[in-house]
Amino acid sequence: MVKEEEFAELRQGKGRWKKDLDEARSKVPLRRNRFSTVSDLEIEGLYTPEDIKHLDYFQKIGFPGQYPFTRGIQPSMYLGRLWTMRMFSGLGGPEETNQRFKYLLEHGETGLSVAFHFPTLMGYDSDSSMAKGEVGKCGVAVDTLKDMEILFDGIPLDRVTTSMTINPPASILLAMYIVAAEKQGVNREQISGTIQNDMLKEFIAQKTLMLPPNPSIRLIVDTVEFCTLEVPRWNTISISGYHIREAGATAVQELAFTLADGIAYVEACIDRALDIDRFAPRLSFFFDAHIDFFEEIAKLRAARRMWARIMKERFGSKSSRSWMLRFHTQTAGVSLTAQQPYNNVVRTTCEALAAVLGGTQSLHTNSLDETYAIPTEEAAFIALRTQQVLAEETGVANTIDPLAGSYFVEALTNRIEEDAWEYIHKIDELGGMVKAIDRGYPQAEIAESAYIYQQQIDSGEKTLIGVNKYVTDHPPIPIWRMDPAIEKKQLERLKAVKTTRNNDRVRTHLERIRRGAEGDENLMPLIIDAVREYTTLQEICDVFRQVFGTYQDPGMF
Amino acid sequence: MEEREKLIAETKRWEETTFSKSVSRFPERKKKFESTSHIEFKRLYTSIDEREDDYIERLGFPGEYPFTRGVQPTMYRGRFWTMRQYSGFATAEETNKRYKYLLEQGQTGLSVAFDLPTQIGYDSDHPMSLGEVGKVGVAIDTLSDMETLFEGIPLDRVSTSMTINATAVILLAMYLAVAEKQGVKPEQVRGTIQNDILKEYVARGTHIFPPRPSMRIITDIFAFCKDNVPQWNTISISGYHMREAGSSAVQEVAFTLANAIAYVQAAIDVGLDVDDFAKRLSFFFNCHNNLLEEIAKFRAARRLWARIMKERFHAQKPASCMLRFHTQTAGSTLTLQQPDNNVVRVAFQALAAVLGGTQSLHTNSRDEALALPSEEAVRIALRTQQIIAHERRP
Amino acid sequence: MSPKRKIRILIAKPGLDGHDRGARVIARGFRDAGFEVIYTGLHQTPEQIVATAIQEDVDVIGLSALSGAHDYLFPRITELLREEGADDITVIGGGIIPEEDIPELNKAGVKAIFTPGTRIEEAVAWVKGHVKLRG
Amino acid sequence: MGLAERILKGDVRAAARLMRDIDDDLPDAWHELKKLYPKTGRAYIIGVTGLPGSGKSTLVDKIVEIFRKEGKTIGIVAVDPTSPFTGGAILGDRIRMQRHSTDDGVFIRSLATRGYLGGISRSTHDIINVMDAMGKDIIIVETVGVGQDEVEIVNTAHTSIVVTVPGLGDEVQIIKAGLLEIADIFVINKSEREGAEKLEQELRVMIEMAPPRQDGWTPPIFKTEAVLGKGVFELIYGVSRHRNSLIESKKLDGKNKLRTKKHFLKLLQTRLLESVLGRMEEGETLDKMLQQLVDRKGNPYGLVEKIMREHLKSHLRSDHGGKGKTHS
Repeated sequence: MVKEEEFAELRQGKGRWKKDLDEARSKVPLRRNRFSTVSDLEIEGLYTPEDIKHLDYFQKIGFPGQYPFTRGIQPSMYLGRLWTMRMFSGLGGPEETNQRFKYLLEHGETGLSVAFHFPTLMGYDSDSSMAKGEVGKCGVAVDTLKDMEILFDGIPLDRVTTSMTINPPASILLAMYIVAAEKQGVNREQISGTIQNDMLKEFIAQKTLMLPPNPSIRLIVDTVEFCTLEVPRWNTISISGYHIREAGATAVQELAFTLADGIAYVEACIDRALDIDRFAPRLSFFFDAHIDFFEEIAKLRAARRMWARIMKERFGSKSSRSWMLRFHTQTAGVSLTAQQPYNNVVRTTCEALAAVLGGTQSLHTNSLDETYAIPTEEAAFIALRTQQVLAEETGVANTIDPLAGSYFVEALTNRIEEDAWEYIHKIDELGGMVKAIDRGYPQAEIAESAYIYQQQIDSGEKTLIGVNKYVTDHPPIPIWRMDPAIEKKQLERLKAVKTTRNNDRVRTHLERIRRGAEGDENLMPLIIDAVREYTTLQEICDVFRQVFGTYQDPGMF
Repeated sequence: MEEREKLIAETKRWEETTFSKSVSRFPERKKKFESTSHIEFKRLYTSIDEREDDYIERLGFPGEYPFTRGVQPTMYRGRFWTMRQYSGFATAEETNKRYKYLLEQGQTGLSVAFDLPTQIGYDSDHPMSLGEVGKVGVAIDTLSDMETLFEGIPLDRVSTSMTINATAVILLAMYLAVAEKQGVKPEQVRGTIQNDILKEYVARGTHIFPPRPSMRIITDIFAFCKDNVPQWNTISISGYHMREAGSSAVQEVAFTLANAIAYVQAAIDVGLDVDDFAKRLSFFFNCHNNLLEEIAKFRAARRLWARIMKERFHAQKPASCMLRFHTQTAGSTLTLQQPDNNVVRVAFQALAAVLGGTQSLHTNSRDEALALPSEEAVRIALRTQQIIAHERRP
Repeated sequence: MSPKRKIRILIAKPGLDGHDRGARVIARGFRDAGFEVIYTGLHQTPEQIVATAIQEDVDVIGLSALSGAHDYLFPRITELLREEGADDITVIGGGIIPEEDIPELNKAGVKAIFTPGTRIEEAVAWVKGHVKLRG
Repeated sequence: MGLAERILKGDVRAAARLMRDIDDDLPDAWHELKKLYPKTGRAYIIGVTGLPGSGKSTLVDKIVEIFRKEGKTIGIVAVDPTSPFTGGAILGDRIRMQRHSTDDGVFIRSLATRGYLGGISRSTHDIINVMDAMGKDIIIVETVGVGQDEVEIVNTAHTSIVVTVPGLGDEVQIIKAGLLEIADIFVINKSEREGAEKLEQELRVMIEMAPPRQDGWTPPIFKTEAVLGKGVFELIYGVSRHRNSLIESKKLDGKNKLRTKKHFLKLLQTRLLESVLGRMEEGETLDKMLQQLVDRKGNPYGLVEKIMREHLKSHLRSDHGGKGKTHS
């Protein structure tokens, strides 16, 4: 803490330093005329106590586990429990993925994270004409409850937490998970995990699309309402900035658009007359950890502070559990290069450190081969070890929020927060996120940032080692390949399920879902009943598509 | 200060309410959290852990006493640290080839590893050298080897660091002779000899002579270089090896600075003016796994040295008070098992060195625990530095 | 070749993968290089892409795929072009495509593959250098 | 076989190619167009214009869906702007219509304005003619959609639809400023949005306040939700009411004559100017003349008269005018 009268001395000192600096740069010029973060935020050469002079410790920083949670959401943070090491994985059929899950758990992973293949993500079965060439490629194929049972075979669902990256058909996969647990003798109050279930960022960035915005939100609110009553430990939405960032957004845009999405969901739930302090504690978040180290730390700290304020001040929520922004982090896929793949280990390492110094609750570290294909076992192993070295060897988890008070980190946290509020106000002016998306506002902002970044890379203004600087050949690395037999097996299993199940009952359930969708009852119980009879994912999604219509990305530039 | 008292009270309140409520349900992972130097980490630091009224005195500004925030006013905005990969193996020809490879890959300085016979003062044909020639570094017997080693590398354009101690004076002489043959004057050459014999007695063991004559040679070098080779770092006072030998971070800094005090005293004792030679003293530290501790170590070392030079030796020039240092990531942290994990460790350590304000850096290769590094492994190690420099955008 | 000819390029995303950052950046890049870019949006079937290419009389089709399904989708598109007698249209591709898949794709008639890290200029220069304008 | 013959035989590639030649202004294209002209004049042409973001493409997509159910074949011309800085363009209107791309009864063509003003491209009318000759029953032209000066559509289409949406702020002012005279039909799309009622009222007032049209037609207002297809049936009914009114009031012939006249004069104007300029630029005389005008050593009025005299004389002497263009 610096006393007010001391700032005069500080300013004098800084003036002296600036003279030294000018003298030095007249001999050796600075590397650049302008220094900016990877998101193009301009940064100063030196930060001093003056840059955080107006920072009110109690209002803006506070204590871990207390409003505004800048220093972390738990009072003990990593002194109590380390973050969950949760490696996103899914490949081929449910058998192969089940094997990979077991491999990772054996090597110390602490939570599961399912990657589904594109047909599942989009609400198509493996035998759909839309699924041609895609089965098992980018994740695991799950068509029916049968696949879900195999996926978690031998993994006790009362003992692990599972995160599922699934959006348009999130409620169906959750239903399958609930029934798969039921068959293991685990009831729905015991299971815990997360469905991504965040359609707004799909419209904005990732474009896994099925239904128009309004029915999409209705399905989301259905799951929120249902879980609040019946699956109390389930995280109902993972409000995701990751894909927004990967699509080219800056750190500020990632933060602002994600929180604006969060606001839209909270409003939708309140419109359904749900009690904020019952559903809000189960909203979770998902951020990217990009290569610009301090910017990322500042972003994550600002995120917590902003969400706490939004929940408390904007929505008047009373429970401190509603104010906490809990989040998963994934290191930045886009920062990785196909060239010289081992460089990716270094990138991921720096990014993982930023996530942890930013106070993440769980973390996925990307594998070095991710720009080629689904990771090999060996590559996933190094990625997991990266987290373990970070947790157990570097000592950064041994005190809480160690960078608090750093002039630079605090100043940057403030700056990112201010810029993000500006975006949120703009979105409020446009009438909220759904309307802003309809106008293509966030899409256009992101497209612009992505294009500028590409130009900066192309011109060499920003560096990518091995791509636009220090370009050399590199030895090839092994790449995961899908065995073509997997697709065949998947199709055969689906066929077998369709012939052995009770098709009359399936039809009845689908009809029931149709009526439910046309009305306004909560669809979750109907979906659970349907998947229990081995109704397929697509059969349910087709009903939705018929009732609600489909959505086409407007492709704005 | 009112706010300070409030903060103390609030911290106490937090510990007694929010924290203790939580910890009773979820106990802390360990009873005690401490760094590798057994410094206990508190669970939470706030501004009450800073000393009052001490910014100017303890931190100051980059390029100014006590240099806690860095020795140059521009730091990495002006120039990145020198990326200097320690290498040398087999013959002078092969090492020369490796140097050219590294320079092509964007390395900015050279660093020579000599074989043990060269380090202990035996030629390759001596019976003591049997089985050792070219093993842990390059063999240099005569000027002819040195000429081959730097063949095609203009010595007015690169800076060269030589890890050489007992025989440093001879290798420096050879280097100057090669430069001369290239038409480069002694005042143009830049580089470092390790020349730190005290730590050889303590930790590394490549000493030849007893301490007293060793110190005499060292002060001879100080005196010669200040007049003739003004850009040469006459010594690289090294904590690296002590740390590798098992010391703590605190011990590393303390013993290194104690050795440095001995050199300065010795030079003063032979009649040199502290401000004439001190600016060419350089340091060499280790960078271990404990990220925050390492960063703190580098910053503390700069502050300590500045104070020693100013207050103990009454140096007048700011340049005499600057602790400039090379860093190498910690070889002893690397594991033979699962060698790819070493890429991760080295990345953390390199980041700590950079956040600690190093002037040059060697990053270990992932296979260093196994043998001399392969070209591919060396390249990844160098890329680690380049990614931190260019992509993280410090 | 008439000086008035403008190169028309179709940028298309076949399959279910919705990651359109690359496709959109490259579309803008080609526009800024003076091309007319037809953008079809996401989730296109090979049939849609080929029909579009024909109706729009493009010189080039640029495909983007990040899902790993390129090994099926790209060759299917070149096959359909041949069936329609439109294989004079140059097909190029980009995305997450392992080096070792490239020879197979070339054999199927995909003239060039641009893997991650390609500069916009490079792709533009390739098209300018390799696409012979008709007429 | 030439392109025209192939087109008349139903060759889609040939049609696409001719459209390209027209757009690129190749001399041979005229030759083909001459052959196709007798086969045109059958299609009914609908123009769709309106404010940016009003959902024009989605609306077109739904209109096509209904027409296709009725068994009609469709041509679509979708125009997007060319960047004045780079000369490039991104043509993205197709995105919302892609489900029709594999339908043999639908042909979609994206065009860039290439510097042409008025909301369409220089080639639009000729490309409509190709689609007409291909036998398309209905041709829909979607204009650039910047909301102003898109007047050319009136001279191109039989029925012009102006699309607007609530919530853009001063949409009524924008329409008054540039689109009022164009509209045969108004559409309030995204009518589920707040402000739709108010916008409808304002439009109604505006229509009533406007001077009565010569053809006696009062533009109706339709409310749609294009994404869900709501209101599109009614809209199409509105189009056919407009068409019937044109027929009943014998105005359709007049409209066709007007369209033909505008097209013809445009062609004539373009060719004459090109021909004159072509001659002049051979000797860099244009630059010299301009310098004379700037220096006030000549005046533009006299100069034009002089050029016209000389041009007509030489044109009468030579077989063909212009440079390298087939004008016969």
